[in-house]
Amino acid sequence: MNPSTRSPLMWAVHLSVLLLVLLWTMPTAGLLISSLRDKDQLAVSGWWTALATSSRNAVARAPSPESQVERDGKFVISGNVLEGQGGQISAFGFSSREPAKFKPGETAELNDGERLTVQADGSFEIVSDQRMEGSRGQRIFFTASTPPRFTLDNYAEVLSAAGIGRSFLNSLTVAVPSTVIPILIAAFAAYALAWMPFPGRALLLAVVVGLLVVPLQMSLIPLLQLYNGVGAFFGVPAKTYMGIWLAHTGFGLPLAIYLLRNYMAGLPREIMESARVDGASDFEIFVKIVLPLSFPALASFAIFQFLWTWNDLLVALVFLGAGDDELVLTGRLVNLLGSRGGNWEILTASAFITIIVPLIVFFALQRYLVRGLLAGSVKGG
Amino acid sequence: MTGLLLKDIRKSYGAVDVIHGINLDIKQGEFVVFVGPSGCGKSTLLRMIAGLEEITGGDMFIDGERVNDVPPSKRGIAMVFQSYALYPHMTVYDNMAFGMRIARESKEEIDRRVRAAAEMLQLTQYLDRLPKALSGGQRQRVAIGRAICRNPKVFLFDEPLSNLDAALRVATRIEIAKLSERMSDTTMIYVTHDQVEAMTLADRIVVLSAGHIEQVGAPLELYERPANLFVARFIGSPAMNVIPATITAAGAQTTVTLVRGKSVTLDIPTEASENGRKASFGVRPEDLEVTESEDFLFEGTVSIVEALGEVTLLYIEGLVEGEPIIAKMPGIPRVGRGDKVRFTADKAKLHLFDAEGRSYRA
Amino acid sequence: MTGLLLKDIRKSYGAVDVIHGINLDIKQGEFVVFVGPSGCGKSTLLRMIAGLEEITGGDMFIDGERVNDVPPSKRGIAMVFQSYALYPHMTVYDNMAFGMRIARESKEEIDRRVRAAAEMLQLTQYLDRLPKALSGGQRQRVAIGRAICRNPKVFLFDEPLSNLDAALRVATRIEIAKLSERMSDTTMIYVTHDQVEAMTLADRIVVLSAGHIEQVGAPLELYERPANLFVARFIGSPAMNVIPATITAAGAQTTVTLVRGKSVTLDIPTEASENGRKASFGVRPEDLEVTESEDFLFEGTVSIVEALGEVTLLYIEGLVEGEPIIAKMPGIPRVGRGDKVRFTADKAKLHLFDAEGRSYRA
Amino acid sequence: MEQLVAAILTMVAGVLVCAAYFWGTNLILDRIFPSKGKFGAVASRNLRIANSIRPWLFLAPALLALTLYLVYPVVQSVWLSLHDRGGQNFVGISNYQWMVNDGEFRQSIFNNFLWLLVVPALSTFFGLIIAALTDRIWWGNIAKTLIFMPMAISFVGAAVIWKFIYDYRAAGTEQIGLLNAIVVAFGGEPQAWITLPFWNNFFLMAILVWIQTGFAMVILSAALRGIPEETIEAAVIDGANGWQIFFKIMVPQIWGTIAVVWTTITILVLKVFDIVLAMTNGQWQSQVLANLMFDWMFRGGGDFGRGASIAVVIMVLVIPIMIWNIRNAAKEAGGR
Amino acid sequence: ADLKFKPGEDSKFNWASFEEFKKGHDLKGQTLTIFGPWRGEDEALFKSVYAYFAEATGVEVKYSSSENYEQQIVIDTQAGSPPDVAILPQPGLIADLAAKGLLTPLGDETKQWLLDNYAAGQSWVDLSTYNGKDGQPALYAFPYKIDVKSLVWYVPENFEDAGYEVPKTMEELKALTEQIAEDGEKPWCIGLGSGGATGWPATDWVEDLMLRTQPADVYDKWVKNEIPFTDPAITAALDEFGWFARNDKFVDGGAAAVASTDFRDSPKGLFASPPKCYLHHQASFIPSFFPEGTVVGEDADFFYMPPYESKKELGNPVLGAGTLAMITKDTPAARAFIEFLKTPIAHEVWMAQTSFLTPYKSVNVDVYGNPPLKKQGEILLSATTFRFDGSDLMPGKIGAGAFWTGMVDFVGGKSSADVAAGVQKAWDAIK
Ligand SMILES: Nc1ncnc2c1ncn2[C@@H]1O[C@H](COP(=O)(O)OP(=O)(O)OP(=O)(O)O)[C@@H](O)[C@H]1O
Ligand SMILES: Nc1ncnc2c1ncn2[C@@H]1O[C@H](COP(=O)(O)OP(=O)(O)OP(=O)(O)O)[C@@H](O)[C@H]1O
Ligand SMILES: [Mg+2]
Ligand SMILES: [Mg+2]
Repeated sequence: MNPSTRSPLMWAVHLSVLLLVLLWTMPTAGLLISSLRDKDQLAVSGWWTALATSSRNAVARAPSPESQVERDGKFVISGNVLEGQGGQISAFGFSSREPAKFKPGETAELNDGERLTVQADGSFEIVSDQRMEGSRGQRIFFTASTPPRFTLDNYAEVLSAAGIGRSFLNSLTVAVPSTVIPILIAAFAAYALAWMPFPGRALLLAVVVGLLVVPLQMSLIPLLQLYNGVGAFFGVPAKTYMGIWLAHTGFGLPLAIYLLRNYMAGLPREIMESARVDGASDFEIFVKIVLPLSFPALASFAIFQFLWTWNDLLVALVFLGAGDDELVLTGRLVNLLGSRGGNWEILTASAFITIIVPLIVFFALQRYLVRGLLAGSVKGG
Repeated sequence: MTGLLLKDIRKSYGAVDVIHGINLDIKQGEFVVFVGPSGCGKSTLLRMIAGLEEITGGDMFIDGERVNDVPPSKRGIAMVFQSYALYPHMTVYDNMAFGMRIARESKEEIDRRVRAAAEMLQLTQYLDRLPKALSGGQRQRVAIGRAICRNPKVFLFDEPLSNLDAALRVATRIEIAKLSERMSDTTMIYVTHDQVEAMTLADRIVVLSAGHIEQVGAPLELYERPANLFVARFIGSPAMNVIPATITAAGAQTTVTLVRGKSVTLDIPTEASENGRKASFGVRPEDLEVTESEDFLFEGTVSIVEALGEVTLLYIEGLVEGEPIIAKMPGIPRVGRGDKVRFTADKAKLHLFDAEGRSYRA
Repeated sequence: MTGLLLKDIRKSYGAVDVIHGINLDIKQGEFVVFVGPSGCGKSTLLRMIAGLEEITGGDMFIDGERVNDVPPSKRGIAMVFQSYALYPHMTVYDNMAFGMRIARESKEEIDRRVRAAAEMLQLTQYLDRLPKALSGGQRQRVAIGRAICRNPKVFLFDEPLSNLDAALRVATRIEIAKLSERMSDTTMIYVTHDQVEAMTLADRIVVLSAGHIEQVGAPLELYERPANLFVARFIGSPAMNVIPATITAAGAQTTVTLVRGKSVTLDIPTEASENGRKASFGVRPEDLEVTESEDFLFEGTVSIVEALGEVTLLYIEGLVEGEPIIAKMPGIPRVGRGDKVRFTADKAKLHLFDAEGRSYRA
Repeated sequence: MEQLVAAILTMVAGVLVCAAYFWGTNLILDRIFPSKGKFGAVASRNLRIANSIRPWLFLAPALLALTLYLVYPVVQSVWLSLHDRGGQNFVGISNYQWMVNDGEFRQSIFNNFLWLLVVPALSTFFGLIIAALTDRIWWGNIAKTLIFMPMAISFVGAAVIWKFIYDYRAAGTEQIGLLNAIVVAFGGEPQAWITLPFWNNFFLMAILVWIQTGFAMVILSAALRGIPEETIEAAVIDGANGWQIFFKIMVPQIWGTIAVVWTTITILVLKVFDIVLAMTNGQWQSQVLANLMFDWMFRGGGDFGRGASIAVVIMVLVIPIMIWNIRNAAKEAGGR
Repeated sequence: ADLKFKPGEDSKFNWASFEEFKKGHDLKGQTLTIFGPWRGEDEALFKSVYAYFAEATGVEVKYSSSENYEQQIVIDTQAGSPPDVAILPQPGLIADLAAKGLLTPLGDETKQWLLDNYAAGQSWVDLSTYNGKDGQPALYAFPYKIDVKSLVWYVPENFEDAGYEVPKTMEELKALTEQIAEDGEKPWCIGLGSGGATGWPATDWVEDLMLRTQPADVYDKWVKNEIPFTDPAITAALDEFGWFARNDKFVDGGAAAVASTDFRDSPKGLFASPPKCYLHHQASFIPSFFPEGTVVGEDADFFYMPPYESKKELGNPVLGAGTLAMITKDTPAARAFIEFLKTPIAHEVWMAQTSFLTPYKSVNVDVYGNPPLKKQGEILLSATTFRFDGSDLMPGKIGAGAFWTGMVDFVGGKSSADVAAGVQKAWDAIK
């Protein structure tokens, strides 16, 4: 269907997709930019301002008087308010009441006889006739236009957190089987529900759909009770990988069955019949015909199941535990946030770190959402 | 004894009755062809034999065993679907090998049989392609190859040659005939629209119409002695010319008067009670001969001349309103449009049907 | 002027070249039939004309305008797909009405045209069904109906009658012929495997083989004067008998000696330089006549007798190893298997081809 | 390294056990009721028996897991909903009586219906549009990945993201919320969006739509690609334009999948609480059932009885969807 | 294990208590699982404390935490896989666990210990006493690590620049507020935003004001709803808060911004240039949300939220919060851990670092890691009344629900009477 791609409408398509993509990535872009910003700026200016040179009011503190040097009989403290990060000073001051009283290059008389000069490039000098006292440096208020400034500190902090590698592996150990097992189980069930006649099929399907609604939180306590019971009976700890795989399998199944059954039911009947005539049993039809033809559905479900298990924290905490050895990546990152959840800069960075693996999975599996998988199979329809 | 016995087989889709009670006895090794107008239920019947369609009523026996509830894989059949039904994700080779792999044949045996079938169907160069990269006819051949590769007790073919060109069709037809000869124990059931196929392949032809059997018989029998008007018109192309007539003299020989035509006496005996009844007089286009003599059957004006090369079709208006009589002349006769022509025919090749369409000859 | 001009049209799928440079000029209102062996590229060519397949090389003009990059909807075409391509979610009625609805025809007009098409194709009682509840032939008719309902400048038919029974096929063929007559401005391009269809419908037939044109011409021309061996064998069924021969006397008349046969003198002039060359001698099965006289072309043993009713095919062995000569006899001749028969033929109907397969007559 | 090996081993073992079950049980079934190599009545009888057992073999692990992980908790919930806060004393239907009289519950029901109306419809709609549009452009996969991204971000991350959108600062000060920045740029008054009763529901819904569109997009994208190309070609020939092909040919053919996506998102909406919890925790009249349930279940020690009774209500709400699905399945079976 | 301070090295610490504890407990080979609310930095700090316990007893300690610790602890205890020791900041939640019989009483001896060793001991005992499954009150929890909430934060240099003085009484504070407003500046930064918990900072205000306008027993009754929320005593406190928060001139961003400004963002106004505000009422944890590099005590400082001159009889009440440790699974190690918490060293190790206050009288206050911490510790020790955060004591539905929502509505303009009536109604509904 190539020729239609040349139609002038294509511009409209490109534009609308662009618009939608912008709309959808705008919030995430905010997060991304925020994760690269200085944490103090996060709260005072919009993330979009970080991209442009902006004028900001800031306070710098001069080095403490200990660092003063004696020059020509005067005591001097010097430094740079911009700390070498570039920018232009447009005004400065020394009092919180009048933070922009002076122009760069002017000399301000401080209260105690000291004189402060700030140059446009941010370098300053405090000159005093007497030796300066105190342990804290002078505050210097200034208005500066600063170029965009980004830092990877947030990422560095997240990535260097202790145990992160271990947690990464834990997450993988949880997520991969928790994705594969339900797919396997659901695919068989979906095939039975789509193509094998047996009494009560429609009802069973409806029940599966209904089970989609069961709130996860409701099931945790009874399940854990059960696990503890069973675990105690067999003398194994309740919180094991097996346990969490099964839990994720159970929770993921309704959607998996529902999606897969819908897809499988849409496969051309004749293909299945022809396999049946060829002598294939249900098992063989399923494995050799239905499974390969259901790849798009399997892939799309896999994407989601992986994503959920990867991002899940609750089930992991309940069924695996929160100890150092078994903590999953999400748990590890959430713990970095501190008790009051205040460290957004960590959160923003970790959000992007956790997103990478699901995106890789998405990209990898997207290949299987192929077009024309069934082309050439039957004539008619 | 891999015979097939159909006893009052019925099929309905919801409220729609599609098959109305079919009784048929097919012997092992027989080659049976189903013909009938589009939509008369041929595919449905075939699918029921295969076990793909539930049987609404009646009993079906294969090998003397009732198979109504036997799943397809246990019936020992191979089938070519009208819609091909290829496995889209498998190459041509794998499509053909699938059944044998399921049956756990040895690798060499599979390879041998697949290659033989591919050779025969001129598919060798496409063995590595997926069905979607094939032409319509190639797909159809893969479907045939798939069935041929297996060694079933019963072959079911649903219009297997419809998308093939004439040469290939002939070739494949001959291959199928050879196959059936070689595997003389294998029963074959074959659906086709092609007269030639039906005539050349069949041991017996089953003519279906709207879900029931019109006639079963050997090819020539159907051609020469159709049981009713339907079969008469259905077998043979172009169809038999049918002209309304009235029986004027019943007896050992019957004389009928054609509409707007002359009286004709046929070698067909009728009861006296038939005298004066309406009847249908039939003559095949290829049995008509142009004549100059007065002893003609009827005359008319040529409205269309269709020259097909070896034969020429003449459409003659003037006898039955709106329905031209067709005559099939060998070669290219020197008759033009608008010419008035007289026709005669061999007496033995004339047909007569009663008002319900039943043949008087039967 | 809705003519079609194809200039060196080429198509490849990746590395596979499918169409090798087609040059063709189709005039407005012309009825052109594409024939050719399965997989030779007919559907592909049709799809390129429709704009569904990108053109790899060459130019295509409709109405004098280059349309290589014109989307299908702007080309003013209607198409019957080989695989039907019905809209599975629409009833038969809606399938047929879709195009007109898109074109914003009035409700009454749509209804009138759909019903007319349905009537003509005997689909009236299925108008409310979905495609999946139709038989193969019914689906095909819906596909035809869908194309017919619209009023395009160019009709493209890809084997539209392959799944229809003989009677319906004839009826539909005639309807298509009428359609083409009625819409004399509409160009029709038609792919078929059926000789009869090709011969009866076509103004011109295009014979394709492996992606290139073998011959273009009026039906009888192709039948009587095939340009080469391919066309000769392809047109006509059963195919022309071809017998290896050696030219023994070139000139205004040519004498050839057949393998294991006699010398024959044909009314075909050849250059003197051809003397002694290998050639192929051709004679159509239907041109063969049984003779008792000594002036026969060749003789052989009947190996198979295929009685088709109106005609009978005789397979004669003994001339070319493994390739029987076929003779087509009208009616049911009294010849049996194993009989030794002599054949002769009208001199004017003999064909001679050179070693490359080109006809000497051209 | 050791952990890695152990992880891989456990993974492989887990998956293999599962695969072995299906393979093994099928083998056993075929052994007990052999049909291959047998003929006649025995074979067909065996096959018939095997075929009536096989669906249950295929379904067994799923049914087991579903019963254990979902049905059993449902029963438990119903049982709990008839008991007091500690789950010990039977109190009859008094939890339900309390519920219908609770203003917050009624508020939640109202809000939930709003959510049900808006979110599934919009997510499915956008998902469908995006799936269809991105299919036709060369950078479609990139576009899809970008639109899929919100799905991959955790709810906590999403909450932060949207904080940067909805944040409110007093008029006259610099806005760090994008929405307010835009409003201000156009000369409007900044608003504390998520505190506006009623409307805040929609701002919260926007978040879920933003997330769930990715889901709808992926599933529908797979479905769209399953549409037989030829039907589209036929429509192109019939003169249909992009819109018409989309709405009249493509959408009807994937209607089943659209319904599935819609159903799934609807059910998800019934369960949604992370967003509400993180953004408003039900304040400013934005409470929804799931969050209310969560509140009663776990906040400050919790009241299991009431929490469970709300859960039961959530589950009851899904019954119409179940009935609708039974109908669909029946219709489908009839059509085949 | 790595011990932060080598035993016996720094004489400020009470190493004797450590050695003594070590002698009394040998539990080698046992493990102790602790579930607590601390994550991130706090977790590291707590680890440094239990390292001493591990060192002393040989117990292997496994600490875990969760973002949703409320949910997690309910699930774990209900499902029968509790940790050995749980440490929680929510008395309401603890009361519930106790009522369900999921906690082990700590016994009279511990009760006596609290009375003897904690400043305002009775307050702590009251706080830690809950009704068990049998309906009998018993001591179920051990308070450990306290936050002081009655603090007002400011930037001394800004005060200097503007010439403001730290107020000693509530009257002075209000006067200062008015003066700053007159100077054309905004005195207060108030932010109630906290995602789903929005509103809680306002409850701290109200509680602080309650303690400064009413006797402690009124506060206690209020918390137990023995006097209705609509009582004039309470609406008065609400209105008092309204005086600060509902005046556009008094708060940065105006009253409208109060409800939506995030509590984590709001202190940043103190440090803006020019300052957006001069005062900020918040608990002792807030410095972690100050701009990076802010040195408490120099760049920013705090003063005790002063009492009313006119209500001298109420003394110096202190509002606080904190975490309580309890035994969720009775093991020797769990018991030992509670014993460990009774040793001064268990407090001093954390005190010597950051963000830890204790009412333990016999710890050496010189150990406090920095002057501000010490100052807060002194506020705590010199408290005449200590009251735990009231909203934490109320049932979850109120203290973490209706009260919060009510406060948001209140700053949004709803009258105190209406707000109080609303909260009371919600309270009635759960009785
Ligand atoms: N996608 C593809 N990739 C490679 N080859 C292809 C592809 N599609 C078709 N072909 C090949 O192109 C050739 C022409 O195909 P086309 O469908 O045009 O044949 P056709 O003449 O219509 O045959 P038929 O009569 O069997 O329908 C065939 O040999 C086919 O195998
Ligand atoms: N699912 C269905 N519901 C209702 N009627 C159906 C269904 N499937 C097929 N039919 C009808 O049953 C009849 C028989 O169909 P069948 O496919 O057997 O015809 P056929 O003889 O194979 O025709 P053709 O030669 O056209 O393939 C047709 O009239 C068709 O419309
Ligand atoms: Mg059929
Ligand atoms: Mg084709």
